[in-house]
Amino acid sequence: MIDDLFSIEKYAYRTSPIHRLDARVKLLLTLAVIIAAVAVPYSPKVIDLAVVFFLFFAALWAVSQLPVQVYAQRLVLILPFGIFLIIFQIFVKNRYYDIFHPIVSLPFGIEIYAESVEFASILFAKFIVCISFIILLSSTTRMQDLVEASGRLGLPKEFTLPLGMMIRYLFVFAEMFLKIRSALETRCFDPLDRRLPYRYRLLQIGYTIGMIFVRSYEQGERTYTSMLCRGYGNDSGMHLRRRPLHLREAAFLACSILFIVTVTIVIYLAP
Amino acid sequence: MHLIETRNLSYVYRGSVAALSNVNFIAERASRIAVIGANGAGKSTLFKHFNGILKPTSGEVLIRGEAVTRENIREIRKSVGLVFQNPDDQIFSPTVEQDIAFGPMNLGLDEETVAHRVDAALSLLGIEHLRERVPHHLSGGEKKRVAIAGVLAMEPQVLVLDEPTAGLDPQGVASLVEFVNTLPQKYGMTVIFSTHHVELVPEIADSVYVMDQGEIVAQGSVAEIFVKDDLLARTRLDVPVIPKLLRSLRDDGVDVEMAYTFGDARRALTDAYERRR
Amino acid sequence: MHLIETRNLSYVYRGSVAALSNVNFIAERASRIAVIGANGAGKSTLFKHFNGILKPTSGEVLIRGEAVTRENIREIRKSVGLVFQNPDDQIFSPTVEQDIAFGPMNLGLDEETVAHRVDAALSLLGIEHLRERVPHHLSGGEKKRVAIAGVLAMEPQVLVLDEPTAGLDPQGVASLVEFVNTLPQKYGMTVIFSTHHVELVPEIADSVYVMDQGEIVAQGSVAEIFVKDDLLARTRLDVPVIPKLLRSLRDDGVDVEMAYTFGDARRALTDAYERRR
Amino acid sequence: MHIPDAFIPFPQAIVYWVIALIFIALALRWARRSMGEERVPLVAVLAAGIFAIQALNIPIPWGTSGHMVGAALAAIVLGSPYAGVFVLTLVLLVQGFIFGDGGITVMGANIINMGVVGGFVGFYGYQAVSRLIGNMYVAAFVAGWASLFISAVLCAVELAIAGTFPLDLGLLFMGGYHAIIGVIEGGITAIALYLITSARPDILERPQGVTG
Repeated sequence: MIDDLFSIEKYAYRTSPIHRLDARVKLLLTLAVIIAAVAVPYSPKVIDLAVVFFLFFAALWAVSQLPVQVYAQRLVLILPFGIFLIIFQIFVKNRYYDIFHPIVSLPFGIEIYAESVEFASILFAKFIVCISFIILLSSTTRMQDLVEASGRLGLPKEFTLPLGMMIRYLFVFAEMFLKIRSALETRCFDPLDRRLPYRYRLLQIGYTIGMIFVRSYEQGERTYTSMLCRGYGNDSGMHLRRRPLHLREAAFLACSILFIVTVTIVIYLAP
Repeated sequence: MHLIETRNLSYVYRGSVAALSNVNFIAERASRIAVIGANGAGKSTLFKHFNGILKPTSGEVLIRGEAVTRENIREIRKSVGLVFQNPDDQIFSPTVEQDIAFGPMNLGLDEETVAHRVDAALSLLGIEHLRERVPHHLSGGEKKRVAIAGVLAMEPQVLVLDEPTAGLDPQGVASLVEFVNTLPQKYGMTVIFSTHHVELVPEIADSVYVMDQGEIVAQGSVAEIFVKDDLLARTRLDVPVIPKLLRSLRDDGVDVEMAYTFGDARRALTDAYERRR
Repeated sequence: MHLIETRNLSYVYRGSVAALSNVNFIAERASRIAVIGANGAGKSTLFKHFNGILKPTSGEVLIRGEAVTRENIREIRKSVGLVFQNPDDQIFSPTVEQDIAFGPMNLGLDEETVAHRVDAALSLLGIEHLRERVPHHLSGGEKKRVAIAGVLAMEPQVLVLDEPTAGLDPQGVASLVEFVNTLPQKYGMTVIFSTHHVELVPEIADSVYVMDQGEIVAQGSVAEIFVKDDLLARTRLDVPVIPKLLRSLRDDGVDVEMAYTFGDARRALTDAYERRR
Repeated sequence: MHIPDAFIPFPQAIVYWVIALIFIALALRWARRSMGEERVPLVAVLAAGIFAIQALNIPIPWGTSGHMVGAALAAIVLGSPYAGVFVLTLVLLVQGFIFGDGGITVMGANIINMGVVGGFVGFYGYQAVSRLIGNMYVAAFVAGWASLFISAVLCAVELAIAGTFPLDLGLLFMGGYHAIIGVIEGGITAIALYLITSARPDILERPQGVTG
């Protein structure tokens, strides 16, 4: 995941109209889509809604000028657990339907039901919309801007300060992690190398993890001390320069949210 | 009344290791003081007493004549700014601007003043262009400047730098030295720094404290300290090359004046050569 | 056939930053090579190609004439030992002994051989007394030795040290230099190290590569490199004080021979003054 | 085990968020005034460290690789279940918003499963077993194992309540898988604890009367 950290950051540093958009707008837009997609009850209508949202996403992605492969690569990394849950659906009955019609019968009495396939598709549609918008958000918004945006949107300083620190040290420790990994490789250690006894490998990994823990703990101690030197106290927080939304940004946000809400209601109420 | 004074300061670490014993240290206004000593000599521990991060096990620390108390600790941390050796210990915010604003924010200043302080610190260090940057994209030298800016934004009277040149390359060292030297002249600030990079001391300090195993073993001007070869060797320090070379030449019978900086040595040696004509 | 050779080695970092371009580097048996350059010049990146931690974006890396492949990578990592700048990145075990045994264990050696290797490495570095200690509690200089012992226990032919003197105090530097100098003489090992502590180079290297912005901008013996003031300045490095002083004196009309180490300079200057009598 | 968005209906997800927020508030209170010392910076930095720890590949006997969760380890070393809650909340926020690992609406449930269960089961499991048998490493092993296993069981239950995965199969697959993976989490928790104890014995909050 740490290697992805740097590639995600690389794309977030590009520029495009979407990249330049205030992080608050992107954050609220993403939350609106996800909440809409999740909140609509499970029914085949979800698929229509998901198609509309996905087209919206695709349009935004196009404006962001990021390669499609970037989206595809990130999607592949995120999918597995969700896909596992989704594929399973087709073999089991769920409580959202009353009658199930088997369409395929497999050995051992395993059956695939038409309704379950439909339900799996609904889950899949919602799932894809949600993660697509998250991928869009994090590929076009720098992490520090996300933290600032959440602060400007009213997330209390009790949360923005530690969140900002976590983001900062994520990169410090990512560099450390890469060095440690190189140091292990230099001395011919590979956790997945089957020539070495399993217990030995586990032991070395445990030590390495213990060491990373100690080093992060000690980093925390030193950082805390340095913060005290600069007057840290219970009322400390993150400094946020006041930054009003441009009229165009506000208008874009308002239109988008209106669009999301309208589409959701219209599709949900449609017969 | 001295700006900083320690009287018989002793500090015992984790209940057993004597980190400082009987340290008497004085810093005056607008002075430049080097504290030299090998690793583990107690330099950082001493510095952490200057703004109340550590409390003496025995003895006293007086800042402008006052002992450090719960009431004045914020005031003291404002006036004695401590810059850590590793900027990663000190830069904890996701952007440079936020980091520099942290100290002024804690002083309870209003938003406009904070913004003004940040601008002033950025421009003082010549790093306006780094404002929006994230710390992990900066070079070592740039990080060092951000760390110093974060402390200077609190407008301290004393800047205490722990091994400021550690990890910098020669150019980074040179530009840092130049910057630090402007502080006492232009702003009347006192600068205290530790180093085991002894070559630097003549360029950057007026007076020197030598520490060894938690004690101050010598104190004086650069000229006074750098004649004491045996003392420096005993405390596991190098004598800077320039005075060492000149002293050996004098020992060899060459009639040359002592010098401590590069320029002085060049002049002294040329003069000596001329005189022989 | 060279021990290490890179041919037009280029490396692009995270898909966009050119970290190395067209590097041609050669290391022979039992040689002592310094790679100098400012922070970010590409020294560490180059070193990580010597044992296959990084793979060239273009160009070749040949170790004893062979390119690095999946099949020979263990053999190459065994023969080219890399010591990291920060020992904490390299030492994870609960005791010094276990840490030094880590490399040999990973080579699949039997217990007796591992024990023998550990003893040998401990004694080579003079740290037998640290055997049972917890690495985390050691001083910087001790940790450095443990890190080197951990690599030497794999019995490499080449020892590659990234900024070996970083964070050490003068005494630590001196004793490390002394130790490293024994390796080529006694064991025929090749030592390659990076540093921006240029003063050290004459003491510890026969040949020097100068790197700047991912390129090798000069290469030659110590004497050849250290006359190129402008080059060193351009690559943001210092000229060591001794040659710099002697050259200024020669410019001032003092008839003195060039020298690079302290002893030579002392002799050259005394001679020059004698001649004037 | 990171539940993605859409697998828990919105109203239920809100309930989990409310429960999680209560624990987050308690964790924040702990971090701000436990033992007279402010721990917010320490725990925030440690969260980044746990993220790095989670990045390390750990071999699983039958071939693939897994990774640590680390909530139990944090809770054991820092001596409070809230350390686990605090650390995992920060980690899950970053994973959810930056990496898309774990959903946003369901983040409350994920915080409960990994942070709250990891912290509480890890910490109290460790305390209980330590007192019972007096060996902190065995206790850490059991606590690490149990924290992961119970997290997985809870995850299965939540999905069953959501109607997106049947309970019996969920318990069988997720419970079963994590019962085995938990052995590795427990083992590494114990080994890491051993190393931490040797490097920094002073940072460890030891239960009374327990020896290594």
